[in-house]
Amino acid sequence: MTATDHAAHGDHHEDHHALPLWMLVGTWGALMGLTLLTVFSAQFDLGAFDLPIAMGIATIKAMLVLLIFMHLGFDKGFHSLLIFGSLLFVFLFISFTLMDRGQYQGDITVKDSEKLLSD
Amino acid sequence: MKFGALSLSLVLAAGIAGGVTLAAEPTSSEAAAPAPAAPAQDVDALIAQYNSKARAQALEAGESYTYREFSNEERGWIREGAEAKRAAAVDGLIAEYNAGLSGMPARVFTDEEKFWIAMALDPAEVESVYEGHTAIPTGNPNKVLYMEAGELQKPIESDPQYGTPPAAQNTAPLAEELDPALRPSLWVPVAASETAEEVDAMFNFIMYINYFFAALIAVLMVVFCVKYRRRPGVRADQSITHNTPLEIFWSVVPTILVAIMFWGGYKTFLDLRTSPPDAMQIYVKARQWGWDFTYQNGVETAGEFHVPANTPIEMVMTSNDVLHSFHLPAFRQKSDVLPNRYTKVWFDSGEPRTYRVYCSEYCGTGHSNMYSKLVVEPREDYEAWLKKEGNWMVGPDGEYKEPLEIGKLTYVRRGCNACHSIDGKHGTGPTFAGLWGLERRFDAAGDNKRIADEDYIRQSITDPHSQLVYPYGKNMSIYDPMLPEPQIIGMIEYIKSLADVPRDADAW
Amino acid sequence: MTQVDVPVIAPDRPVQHLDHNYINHSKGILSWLLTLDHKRIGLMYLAGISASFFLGGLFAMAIRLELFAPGMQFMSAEQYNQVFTLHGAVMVFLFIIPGIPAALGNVVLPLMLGAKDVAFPRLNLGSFYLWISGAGFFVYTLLTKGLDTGWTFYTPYSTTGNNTAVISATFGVFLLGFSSIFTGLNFLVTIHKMRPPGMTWHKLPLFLWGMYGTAIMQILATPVLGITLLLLIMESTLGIGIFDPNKGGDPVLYQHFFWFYSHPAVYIMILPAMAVISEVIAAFSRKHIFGYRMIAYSSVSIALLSFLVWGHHMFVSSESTLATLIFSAITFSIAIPSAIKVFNWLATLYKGSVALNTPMLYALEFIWLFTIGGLTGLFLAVLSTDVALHDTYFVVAHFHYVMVGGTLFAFFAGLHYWWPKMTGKMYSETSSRLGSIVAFIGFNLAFFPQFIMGSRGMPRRYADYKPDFELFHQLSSVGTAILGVGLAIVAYSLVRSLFSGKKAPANPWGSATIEWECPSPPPHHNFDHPPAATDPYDMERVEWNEEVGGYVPVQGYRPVVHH
Amino acid sequence: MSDHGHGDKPFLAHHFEDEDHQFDSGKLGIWAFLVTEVLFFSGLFCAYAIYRSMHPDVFQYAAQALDTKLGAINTSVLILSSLTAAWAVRNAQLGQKKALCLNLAITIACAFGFMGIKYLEYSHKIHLGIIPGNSTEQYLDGAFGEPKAEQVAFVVPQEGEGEEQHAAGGEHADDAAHAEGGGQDHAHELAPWNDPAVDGIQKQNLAIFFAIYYCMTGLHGIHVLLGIVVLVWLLSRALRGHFTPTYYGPIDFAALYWHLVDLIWIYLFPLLYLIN
Repeated sequence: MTATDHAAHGDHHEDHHALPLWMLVGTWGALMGLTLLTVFSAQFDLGAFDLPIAMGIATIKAMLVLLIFMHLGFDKGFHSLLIFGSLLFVFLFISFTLMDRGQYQGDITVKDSEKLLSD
Repeated sequence: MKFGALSLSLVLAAGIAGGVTLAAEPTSSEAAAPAPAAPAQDVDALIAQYNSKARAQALEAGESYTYREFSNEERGWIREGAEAKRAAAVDGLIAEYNAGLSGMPARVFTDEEKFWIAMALDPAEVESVYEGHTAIPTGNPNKVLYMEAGELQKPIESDPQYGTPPAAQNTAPLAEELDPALRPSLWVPVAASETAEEVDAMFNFIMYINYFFAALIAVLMVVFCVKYRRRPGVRADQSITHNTPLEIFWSVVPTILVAIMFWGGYKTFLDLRTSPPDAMQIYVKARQWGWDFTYQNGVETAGEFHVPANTPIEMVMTSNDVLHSFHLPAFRQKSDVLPNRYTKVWFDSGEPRTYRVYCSEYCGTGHSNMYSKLVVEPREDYEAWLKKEGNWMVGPDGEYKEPLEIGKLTYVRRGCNACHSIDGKHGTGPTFAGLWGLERRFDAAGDNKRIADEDYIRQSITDPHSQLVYPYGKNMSIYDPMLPEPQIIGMIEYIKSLADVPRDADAW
Repeated sequence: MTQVDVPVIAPDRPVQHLDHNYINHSKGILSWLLTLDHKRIGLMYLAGISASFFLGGLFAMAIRLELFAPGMQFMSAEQYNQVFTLHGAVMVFLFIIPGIPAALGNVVLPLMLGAKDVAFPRLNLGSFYLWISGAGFFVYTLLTKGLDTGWTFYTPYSTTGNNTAVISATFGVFLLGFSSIFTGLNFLVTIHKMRPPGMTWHKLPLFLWGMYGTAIMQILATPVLGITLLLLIMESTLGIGIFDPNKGGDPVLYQHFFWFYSHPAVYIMILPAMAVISEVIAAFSRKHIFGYRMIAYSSVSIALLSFLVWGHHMFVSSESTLATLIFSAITFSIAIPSAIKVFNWLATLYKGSVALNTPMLYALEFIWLFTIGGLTGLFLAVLSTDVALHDTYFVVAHFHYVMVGGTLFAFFAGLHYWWPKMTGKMYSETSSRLGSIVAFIGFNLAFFPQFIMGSRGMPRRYADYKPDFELFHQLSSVGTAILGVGLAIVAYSLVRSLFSGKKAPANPWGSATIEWECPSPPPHHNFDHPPAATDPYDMERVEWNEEVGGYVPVQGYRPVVHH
Repeated sequence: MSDHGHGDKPFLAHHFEDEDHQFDSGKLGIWAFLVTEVLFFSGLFCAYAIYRSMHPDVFQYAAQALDTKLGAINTSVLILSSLTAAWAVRNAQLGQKKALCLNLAITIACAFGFMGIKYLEYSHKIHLGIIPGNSTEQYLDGAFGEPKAEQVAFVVPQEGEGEEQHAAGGEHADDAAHAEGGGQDHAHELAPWNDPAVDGIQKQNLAIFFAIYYCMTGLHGIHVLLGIVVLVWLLSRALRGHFTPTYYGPIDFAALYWHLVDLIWIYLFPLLYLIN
C-alpha cells in the first residue's frame, strides 16, 4: 500500500498508508543532528537563552516524532486535538502553579526565623 | 451522660440546690420543670429554706442529705431566683477574687463562692472542670477549681503563690457566646471590626440572592409539577424544545450577578490581606497542638494572647510542624499557618472583648482542642498583663521561682499537657506520673532501655526522637527554639515530684 | 432541530421479555467473574459500590453519634480522626467517583448507543479488578492501621510521624485512579466509535454527553492524582523531600497537585449526576428536553473549565493574591453552565405531562438540593466570604449538598429509572417513594444546620466542640438518623423487587432513547442490528400499550420536523 | 449472533463491525491513553519547573554530577529505537514479516541498551552516595562539605578519564578509588559549597534536585521496561505471523507508546543533563 492508493479506500482508511522509507530515515537523521546540536549548544553559556534554545530544539524534535513517526501529520484531526489539547492542559497546570509559586517570598530557614523573632 | 447545655443546666440547678455538694443530683424532670411566675416576696425565704436545710444536713452528716420535698413549681422559683441573685452578685465576687490574685491580701472564699466564680467562666471550661479531671486539664492557667471523685474540692494549689494568677480578663465571657448584647444573627457571629462588617455585607448580599433563586426554583418546580401533572388524555406540548432569547436571558443575568459578587469580594479580600503599615506585629508559632505568641519586646505567651483595644494587629505566623490555620471568626479572618514560611493575618482589635481562636486546618489528634483566647483590653491593662507575662518565672520577691514551680508552669505554658498527662492516664505521649526512676524501653523486647533520670529527661526534651519509648511514634514536635535552661530544670523537678503518682497499666 | 426523514422500523409488538437474557446467559461464579459483558460488569460494580456506600455510611453514623454532644462520647480523638478520614476516603474514592459512571454507565451506555458492548471489554473488566484491588488496599488499611490524614492526605501531616497507613491507602487510591482512567477512556472511545447509524453528535442522548464530559476529565485529571500519590509514597518511604518543608520542599505544591486532580474530580462526581437527571426529567415529563444544545454544551464546558479553578480550594493556604484573583474569577464562570442546566430542567417541566414516579421524585429532590449546594457555593467562591467560611462546617454542608444531595440522589434516580432494564423487575412505587421522601427530609435536617454553625465559625474535622454549637450538631445527628432510615427503606424496596417484583416491560416509562428498545433485561448481545437512531427526546415516538403494560413504538410514526 | 461472529477474521472482536472499525477504535484508545501518560508525567515536569525556578543555581550546580555523554548516548539509542519502531509499523502495513521481526528485535535490543546505560548511571551515583531520599542529605554533607578521605565526594565530570570507561566497559571496580581521588582533587572547585555560611538549605535543595532526577528518570525507566514487555509479546506474535496489512493495530499502538516514551526522554535530556 502506498500513499497514492489510499484514496481508493475512501477517507475511512486514511491512516492506513505506510510512510515511505526515506521519510523515516530522514527523520531519524534530523533527530540525531538536532541531538548533536543541543549537546553542542550546551557547551556555551548563552545566559538567558540557554533554556529557550534547549527547549526549542527539544520541541522541534518532539514535533518530528509526533508528526512523522507517530503519523499525526497524516492522521485524523481528532488525534491531534487530543494530544495538543492535553499539552494545553499541561501548560495551564504548570504555568498557574509557577505563577502562584513565583509570588511567594522565599523560604525561611530556622536561622532566619530565630533572627526575626529576636529582632 | 454529657449532653452539653442540658447537663450544664443540671449542674447549675444542682449547684444551687446543694451549694457545693453534688452527691444528690436532681433528676432532669425536676430541673427542667416549667416555672410559672413566682410570688416574688416568697422566693428569698424559699431559697433560704432550701439552702440552709441542705447545707446543715450535709455538714452534719457528712454524707448525702435529705430535705423537704419541694414541688416542681417551687423548684422553678428557686432556680430563677437564685439565678437572678447570682447574676447580680457574681460580678462583684469575680472582681474581688481577681483583686486578691494580683497581689493584694485575698480573703478566704467559701466553696460556694468559688463555685459561683467558676460559673462565670467560659462554660466549656467549667464543664471540663466538672468532667472529673483531677488536675489542671488544659493550657489555660485559669482553672480555679478542680474536682475529685465527682466532688468539688479546693482551688488549685494557690495561683497567688505561683505569682501568675489568671488575669482578670480570663473570667470575662467570650463575646461570641455569652454576652447577650452581642447575640449573633442566625448566620454569622458578631462582627468585631469594620472589615468584618464589609464581609458581612457581601455575605448578606449573596444570601438575599440565594433566598430569591431558591424560592423561585422551588415555586416553579412545585407549580409545574402540580399544574402539569399527568392526566389521562392530556399530552405534553412537544413544540417547546428551546427558546433562544430566554436561554440567553437566564445565562446573562447570573453572569452579571456573579460578576458583582466577584468584584465586591475581591475588594474586601484585599482589605483583609493588606495590613495597615502601623499595625502592631505579634509573632505566632503554631505547634501540635497549641499556639505560642511572641511580642515585639520578646515576651512569650502560650495559649492566650492579649492585645490593646482599637489597634490594628498583625499576626506573623509560622508553624513548628504541620499545617495549621489561624481562624478568628469574629474578625472573619483566617490563614493557614505553614512550616518554613510566614503567613500573615491582621485585624483591627476594636472594643475590649474576648474572642475564641480556632485551628481550622486539620493537624492531628489534638486538632479539636487547639483553641486560643484573644483578649482585647484597654492599653494600660494590656501593658500590665504583658509585664506580668514577661516575668512569669519570677516570683513576687523579684527572684526566680523554685524550679518545681517553674516546671509546673512550663508544663502548661509549653503545651506538654496536650500529650503527657500527670494523672497516670495513657495519652498521645507517655504520662509523667510515676515516670521518675522508671525503666524506659525503646523496643518491644526491652533490649534497648534506660532509667528515667535527669539525663534521660533532658535528652527527651532536647532531642525527643533519639529515644522513642516503645510503642510511641515520632509524635512530639521538636520544639524550636528549645526550652531555656531554667525550664528544662523545672521539668526535671516537676517529673521528680510526680514520682509517686500511680500510673495506669496501659500507660507505658 | 431539523429532523431527517428516517423511517422507523417498529415491529407490531416488540419483544418485552426474553427467556434467555444476559443474567441467565451462562451459569457459575466464573461466568460472572471473568465476564466481558458490560452489563454484568456494571452489576458487579453496583454490588461493590453499594457495599462501599454502606461502609462509608456506617462511618458517617459513627461520626454523627460521636458529635451528638460536646465532650468525647465513645471514641477517642484518634479514633474520631480515623473514622472521619475513612468516611471521606471511602465515600469519595470508592462510591461517588465510580458510582454513576462505572455502575450505571457500564450497564446503560452501550445500550443507549445500540452497541453490543463497550469498545474495549477486556479493559473494562480490568478496570473493575483495579477497582477491587484498590478497594482491597483500603479495607486492608482499615483493618490493620488507622488512617487519620483526612481524605486529602495533606502534607506534611501525612508524611511525618509514623503514618504508615498512608502508603497502603494512597496505593489503593492510585489503583482506583487507574480504574477510573480506563473506564473514562473506554467510554470516550465507545461514544466516538460505537454510535449507531443516524446518531449524530446532536442526537446523542444527554446522558452520553455527560459521560463524555466525565470521560474527558477522567483522562486528563486522574493521571495527575496518580503521579501526586506516587510522589507522596516516595515521600513517605524514602523521604525525597519534594513536599516536606523540613527538607526544603513545599507543602503548598502538594495542594496544587492534589486539587488539579481533585477539583475536576468534583465534576467527575456531579456531571454524570446531571446527565442522569436530564434523562429522567425528560422521560417523566414525556416532553422533549428543553434547550438540548445548551445542556450538552454546558456539560463539555463544565468539563473543560473544571481544570482551571483548582486554586479556589487554596484561598487561605497562603496562595498568592494574583492567583486567588484569577481562580476566583474562573470559578464564577463555571457557575453559569450549572445555572443553565437547572433552568433548562425546570423549563422541561413546563407544559409537560409530569408523573411523580420514584426516579422523578429523586430528580426533583436533586434539583432542590443541587440548587442549595450550588447557591451556597457562591459564598465560597467570593474571596472575602470564603476567608471566613473556609474549613468550617459551611464547607462541609456545601459539598454534602452537592455530593450527597446531588450525586447520591441522582444515583438513586438513575438506579430506579434503569432498575427495570437492569433486573427485569419493577420495584414497588409506594415503598420507594416513601424511602425517597424520608431520605430527603433526613438529608436536609442533617446538613442545613451545618450551614449555620459553619458560618458561626465551627471548624470542620473537630472531634469535640464547644457547647454553643450543640443544638446544631444535635439536629444534624437526628437528621442523619432519619436519612439512614430512608436509605434502609430504599434498599428494602429494591431488594424486595428482585424477589417479588413484577416483570418489567421493555419500556415502562415511555422514554425514547435506544436502550428501551431491547427487552428487559436485555439479551447477551443487546441488539442483533444497531437500531437506527432518531431524536432521543421525541417522546411521541412511543405510546402506552395496555396489553404489554408498557410503552411501544408507534407504528409508521414520522417524527415532527421542528423549524 | 454468536460470540465469535467473524470466523474468518480471528482477531476481530465480535462487537466491532469490521477490522477498520476495530483499528480506528483502538487508535483512538491508544491516543487517549497517551494523553493520560502526558498528564501523568506533567506532575514531575511541574515539580521540576517549580524547583528550578526557585533555585536555578542549585540545579546548575547539581547537573554537573550527571554525565552528559551517557545522556547523549542514551538519547541516540532511544531515537534509533524509535526509528526501528516506526519502520516496524511500515513493515507490518506492507506485510513484510521478516523485516517486521527484525525491526522489533532491534527496538527491543535498543531498549535493553538504554536500560543498561541507565543502570550504569544509577549504580555510579549510588556508589557516590547520591541516593534518593532521607539519607541523601547526610551523604551530601560528605560530598559538598569538608571532603573526608574515607567519604566519597561528588565528581565534577572531567574531560575523558574514567567516565567513558564506565560507559563502555561497565567496570566500576575502580569507581571508589576514582571518586575519592576526584573528590580530593577537585575539592577547590566546590568552594562556594564548602563555605560554612551556605550550609543547610542549599544541600536540601540539592537533595531535591536528585529526588526529581530519580523520580523522572525512574518513572521513564519503568515505562521503558513496560515497553520491553509489550514489544517482546508483539515479537512473539509477529513470529507466529499474526499480523497482516489489514490487522496490524497492536504494532501501531505499541509503536505510538514507544514514541511517546522517546518523546519524554527528548525533553528529559536537556532538562536534566544540559543545564549550564
